[in-house]
Amino acid sequence: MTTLTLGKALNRGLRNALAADDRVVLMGEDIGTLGGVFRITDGLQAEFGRERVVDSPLSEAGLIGTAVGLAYRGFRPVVEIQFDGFIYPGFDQIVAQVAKLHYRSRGAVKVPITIRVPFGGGIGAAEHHSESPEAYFAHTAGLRVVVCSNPADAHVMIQQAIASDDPVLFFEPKRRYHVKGEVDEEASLADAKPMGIATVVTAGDDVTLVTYGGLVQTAKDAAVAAAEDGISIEVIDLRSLAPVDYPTLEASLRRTGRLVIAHEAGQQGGVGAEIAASLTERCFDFLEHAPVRVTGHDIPYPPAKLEQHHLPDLDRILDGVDRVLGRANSLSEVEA
Amino acid sequence: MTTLTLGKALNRGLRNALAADDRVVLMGEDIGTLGGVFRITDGLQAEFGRERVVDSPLSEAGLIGTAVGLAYRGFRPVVEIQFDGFIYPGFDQIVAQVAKLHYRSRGAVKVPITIRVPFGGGIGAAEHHSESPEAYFAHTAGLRVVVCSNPADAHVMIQQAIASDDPVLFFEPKRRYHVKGEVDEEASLADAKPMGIATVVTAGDDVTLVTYGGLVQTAKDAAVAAAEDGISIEVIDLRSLAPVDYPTLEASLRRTGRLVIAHEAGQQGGVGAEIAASLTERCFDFLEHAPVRVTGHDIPYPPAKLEQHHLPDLDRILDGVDRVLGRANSLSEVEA
Amino acid sequence: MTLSDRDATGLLTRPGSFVQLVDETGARRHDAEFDPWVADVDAAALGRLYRDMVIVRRLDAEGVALQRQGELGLWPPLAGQEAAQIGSVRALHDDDFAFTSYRELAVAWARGVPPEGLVATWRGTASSGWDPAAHRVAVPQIIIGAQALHATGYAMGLRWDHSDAAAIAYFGDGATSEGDVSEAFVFASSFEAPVVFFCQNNQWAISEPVGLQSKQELARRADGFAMPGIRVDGNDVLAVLAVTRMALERARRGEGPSLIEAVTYRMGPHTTADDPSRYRDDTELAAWRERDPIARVLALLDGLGADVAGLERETAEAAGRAAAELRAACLGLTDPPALSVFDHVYAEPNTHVERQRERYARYLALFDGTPDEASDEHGGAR
Amino acid sequence: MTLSDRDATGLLTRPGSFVQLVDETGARRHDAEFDPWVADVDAAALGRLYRDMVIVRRLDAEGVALQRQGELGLWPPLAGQEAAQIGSVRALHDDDFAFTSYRELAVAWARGVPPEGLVATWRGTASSGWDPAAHRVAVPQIIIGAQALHATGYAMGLRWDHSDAAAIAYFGDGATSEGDVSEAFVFASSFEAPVVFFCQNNQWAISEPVGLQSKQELARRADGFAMPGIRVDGNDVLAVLAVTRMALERARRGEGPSLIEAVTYRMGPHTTADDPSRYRDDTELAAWRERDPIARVLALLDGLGADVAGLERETAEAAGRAAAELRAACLGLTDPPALSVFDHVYAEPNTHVERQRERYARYLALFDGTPDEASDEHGGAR
Ligand SMILES: Cc1ncc(C[n+]2csc(CCOP(=O)(O)OP(=O)(O)O)c2C)c(N)n1
Ligand SMILES: Cc1ncc(C[n+]2csc(CCOP(=O)(O)OP(=O)(O)O)c2C)c(N)n1
Ligand SMILES: [Mg+2]
Ligand SMILES: [Mg+2]
Repeated sequence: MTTLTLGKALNRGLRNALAADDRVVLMGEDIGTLGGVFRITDGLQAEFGRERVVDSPLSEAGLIGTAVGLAYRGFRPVVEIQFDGFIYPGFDQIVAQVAKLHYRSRGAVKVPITIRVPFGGGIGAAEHHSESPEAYFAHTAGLRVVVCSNPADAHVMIQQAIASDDPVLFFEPKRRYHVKGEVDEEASLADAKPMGIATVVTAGDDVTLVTYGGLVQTAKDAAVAAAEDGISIEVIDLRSLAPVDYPTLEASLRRTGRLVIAHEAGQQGGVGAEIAASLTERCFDFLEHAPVRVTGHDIPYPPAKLEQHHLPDLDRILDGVDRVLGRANSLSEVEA
Repeated sequence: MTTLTLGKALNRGLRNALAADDRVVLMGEDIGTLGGVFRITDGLQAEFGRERVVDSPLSEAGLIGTAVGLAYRGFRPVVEIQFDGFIYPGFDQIVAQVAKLHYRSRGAVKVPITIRVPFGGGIGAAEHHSESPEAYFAHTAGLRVVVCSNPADAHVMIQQAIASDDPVLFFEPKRRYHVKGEVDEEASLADAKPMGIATVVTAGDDVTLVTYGGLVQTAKDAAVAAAEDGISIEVIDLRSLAPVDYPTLEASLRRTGRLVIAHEAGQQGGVGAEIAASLTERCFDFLEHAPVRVTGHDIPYPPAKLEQHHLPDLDRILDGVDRVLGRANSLSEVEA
Repeated sequence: MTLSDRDATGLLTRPGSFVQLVDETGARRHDAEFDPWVADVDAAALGRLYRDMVIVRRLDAEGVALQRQGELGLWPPLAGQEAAQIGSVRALHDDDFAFTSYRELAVAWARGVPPEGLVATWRGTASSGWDPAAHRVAVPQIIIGAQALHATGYAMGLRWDHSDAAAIAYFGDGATSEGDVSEAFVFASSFEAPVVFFCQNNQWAISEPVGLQSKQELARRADGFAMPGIRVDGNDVLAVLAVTRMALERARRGEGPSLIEAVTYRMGPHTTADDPSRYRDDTELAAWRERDPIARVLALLDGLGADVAGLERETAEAAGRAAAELRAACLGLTDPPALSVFDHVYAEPNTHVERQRERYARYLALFDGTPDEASDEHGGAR
Repeated sequence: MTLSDRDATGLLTRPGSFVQLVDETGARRHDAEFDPWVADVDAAALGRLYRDMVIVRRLDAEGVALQRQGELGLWPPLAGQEAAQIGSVRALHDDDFAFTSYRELAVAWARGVPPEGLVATWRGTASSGWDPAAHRVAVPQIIIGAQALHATGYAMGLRWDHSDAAAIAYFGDGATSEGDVSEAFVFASSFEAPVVFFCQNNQWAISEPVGLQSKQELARRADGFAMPGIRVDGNDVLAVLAVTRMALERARRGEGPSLIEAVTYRMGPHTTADDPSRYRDDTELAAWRERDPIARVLALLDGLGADVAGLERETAEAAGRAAAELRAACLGLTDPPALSVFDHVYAEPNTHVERQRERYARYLALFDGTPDEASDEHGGAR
């Protein structure tokens, strides 16, 4: 076991992937000499050379479109999008090409492209630097969407994503890059938990609290705080948003009967909507209360000084827990 | 009252908008001399000239980005996207610019841009010509998303969309372009029902069936078929997907206790997920069954000869109705 | 009637300075720079180019007919662009890779795609007609310009693999306005990728004349991206062969990308769904008929003393056979099994798609007790 | 240490053929074509350009300091680019409209944006610092290249309005790789839009040298889009003024767009979050220090016999005052009220946002009985 930051765990995972398969190439803006604006690719160009770790011209459609061509040629491109808000110029190439090519070619062309996206807020950044665009991709058939939340997962999941023959949108909670955790660098990938499986990070009986990425730690903290109030929360880290690991969620919800879903993205059509709807379908008879969503508002990401009024935090999550439990909460009068 | 096709009703609505306000300009590929590939803008360039009905170079980001600049200058651009599947190259300009500019400028810059999108399948088209991308936009704060389903609505709603100071994604069910209906061309816009309000198109008591666009007629047909079986379906045409008119939906669902939502787009993260989740939140105690979604599969749009196995049709909607009523249905064994 | 007067610049529709080796009358024009590139093309080789063009024109006509008869959903005719497509595709080596739009019937055909592959997508029985690796032709692209980036990426890979193959990207005049094409120029130039950008300037993007996309010759776009740009008479198969060979060789030598603008004309409608009489004059079409790419090769061969009558006869027969095969292959394409809609969404097992497949199978079983046909992982056209 | 040797082409980093009216030593170089465009610029006017540059350099330094002191979240320094920005913005007429990126502090300042407007977004108190209509400067753009299309659209509108104003789009060398910029060239050219594309080639896009984006002078991109392209010494304020005036006049005359490449250098980091020592040599910086845009104007004025010492003194004072005002304005910017997050999402009433606002107000009320502060429709920096 080594203690690594999430960012460093990704760096080591990428390094392993580059070393394990010479068809893996990293591409992105400023990922070479600079090592990426978050230094996730630090040192990799020096080690693997300019044709394995490629500084690309400033164009996201170009990055993703050329990755498609490289996939035709049998490469496994790993594309870094510098910040969440800069993925949209590449949206067409992702949705119309990356997601569809395996289907369109009737399985003849594999598209093992990994698109890494540092995402989410909480870092006081300027506009377009704190977006949570994951729902767009979870709604896009043909893509897999995964999100890491801690160093150990980051290290394994990035390697799994690159090894996958499917295109993967790989979201990294940028505000957690510097948080440390234990990573077993020796562990074999073959034995690792598949990236499509969710993790119960805190066991509990009263409420199932589902989240991913940067909010996983907040949810764990909420569980600790609630425990002091005698409320037992089961926190589940989704890890995969497409497909969602419903068996794990169902097993929990059937016990608790109460579901809270938290994410930074807006509520309208967010990932929480799908999970609420699907789990309502699957567990209707077990539900004691309608699933509650605790999300960012449906607003453009606000200026930095207001972001704490946009992002779900521990208190807002606990308010959601109170709602699902029918305890006094912010909407008590409204929903009574 | 005049009898017009949906396409012609749009044409007349656009004509009124051009005549009423000389800041309205139409822009798109092939919309001038040709009148658009669906002839929705037929004759308008001849009548209003090349600077009001503008054939643009072949670039969707260009179309939408220049529309943003025109909005800065006080114009009200109406952009035609030739087919649903071609909107993605313009996605960045829509999501990062059109949707956010009013917010970013703290209300200083209005963005009264209407983006017309012929959408959906059922016309046996080649790939990229039958997409239902509406959920992407409904998840994007700052946009309004509306969908017309019949000539009378098309005629009024396109004018309302253009008159709105907010950016509007205006979806047109292309397979219904040729269907005729009565249109009151003389009616004043001021008295018209706002585009944000849903319409109960068939009253009923047993099941609330919610849909929009091309499937509204199918839903009405399903209601007729179900009536023969003694089942009374209330069909609601959503019309607006963002914001959704929840009061109308709630009023219905509180009576029926059973909700079916149908759309062509895939299920995962589709508009139906949001509506199921929101109505479960709002009407939990009234629900007799989990909301049922009848949607396209989560697959890239299939080749034309298979589209009938992708699109919800009357039988699949009735199967959903059977599910929500707990009658024998395709999943009886599974969900028993 | 003067349609599109403002936008159709004379510069672009009236062919002027471009590489031409065989003129409209079939006369051979000598060119010190480009003649060497086709020094090997004797009368027999010319006859083969002629044959290629006649066959693809016949196949194209058959495609139109099949569409008119309701056997195909749509067809995008290539008529008029035979020399541009045949001249360029015949310049490729076997291991070069072509990325095309929807109109490059001749490219797919010349790369050996069987008849059913040429019609499957237009019949709507499959999303693609062939295995790209088998024919070194990508899945045709409908999203305008997107394939230029794919070709560039492929070529970057060729370079990193130290391969001496090249890639070629086909796109139209309209496509030059899409950001993807400019970005492809940037990447190709930056990475010195062995890719040839082959732009068929057929004067129209549906109803929009090329002058709306550019007030400048398209080949001149290249210089600003540090590439050579060449304008060629796209109706002169020999000239197209020469410039494409030259550009491909440049790519193979590691000198990077180039842009070819083949000046040609779309004789027919944009697709069978289009009505060009709404936006262009018959006179324009008539002028371009004088520049037919096939007639001039025959005239040249005649001048060379070849057995033109024999060639015409033999070629017409071959074309007739090819057309008959296309028709038979088309009519033989049956609807794929219902559950094949779920095939290949992912390369790896996917719980979500599997659940939907299973549920839809149950739904189908409501009607006849079993899913209509078994799912076929290789479903679709066979 | 040889960083980025492969990509940073000498062509682009070693300034060569470009318009220059004042050389590095402050000597006036006569130019028959461009001198007339600055014939009115006498010593007094030169003094004002000098003053502008000194003030914006000082404001920029204050921005960096405020960031280092934790008062601003981020700051993108303009140091080194004063001549490019001042020379171009001073060429504008009052009713011309500028669309900038994030680095054009000098443009906003010269258009009269008050100090709090210059820092509000970097302090994080507001999404924008000013009303675009009031200053004819759009909301600064972070999405690289997007504003080029906005400027083009605005200019199309100017043309349709028969206005004689023009638009100017500022973007960097890196931005030329984004599709939006090429598409802006296409639209501007096609619609003969009165827009000037002003590219500050400051040699770097964060850590990427311009040679990675282009193997060609960026000004040459223009020709392929049927525009004139001009390369100018971006550290020569007089030359920048001249070429920008010329391009704007061309636009006003209805002759369409043009592209200016101002060859300059980003002396500081990309932003205060950047560490340029990771990717570039000090020697490069040192070489560019020799080409400082401010020093040479002073030398020129000296040669003209102006009271340089007096000017320096007066200017330093003015700059000091401006910096103090900036600091005071910055510190005066308080956090906007919580519920203002919901302001201006839509221009018209919106049931969904109103519901969320109301619910969030109730939530806040849990803590102190009332929402922390009343919502302010004009919330944010004041
Ligand atoms: C991104 C995108 N936008 C619009 C279309 C609709 N469309 C199909 S073909 C075409 C014209 C293409 O013109 P050109 O590039 O000249 O090729 P040609 O058809 O002449 O071969 C258009 C606008 C599309 N397929 N993709
Ligand atoms: C679409 C997009 N992609 C990436 C970024 C991240 N980014 C911010 S500035 C920058 C470099 C821009 O370089 P250049 O255009 O030369 O302008 P400069 O910063 O030198 O003024 C990058 C890559 C962005 N803001 N937008
Ligand atoms: Mg064309
Ligand atoms: Mg730069």
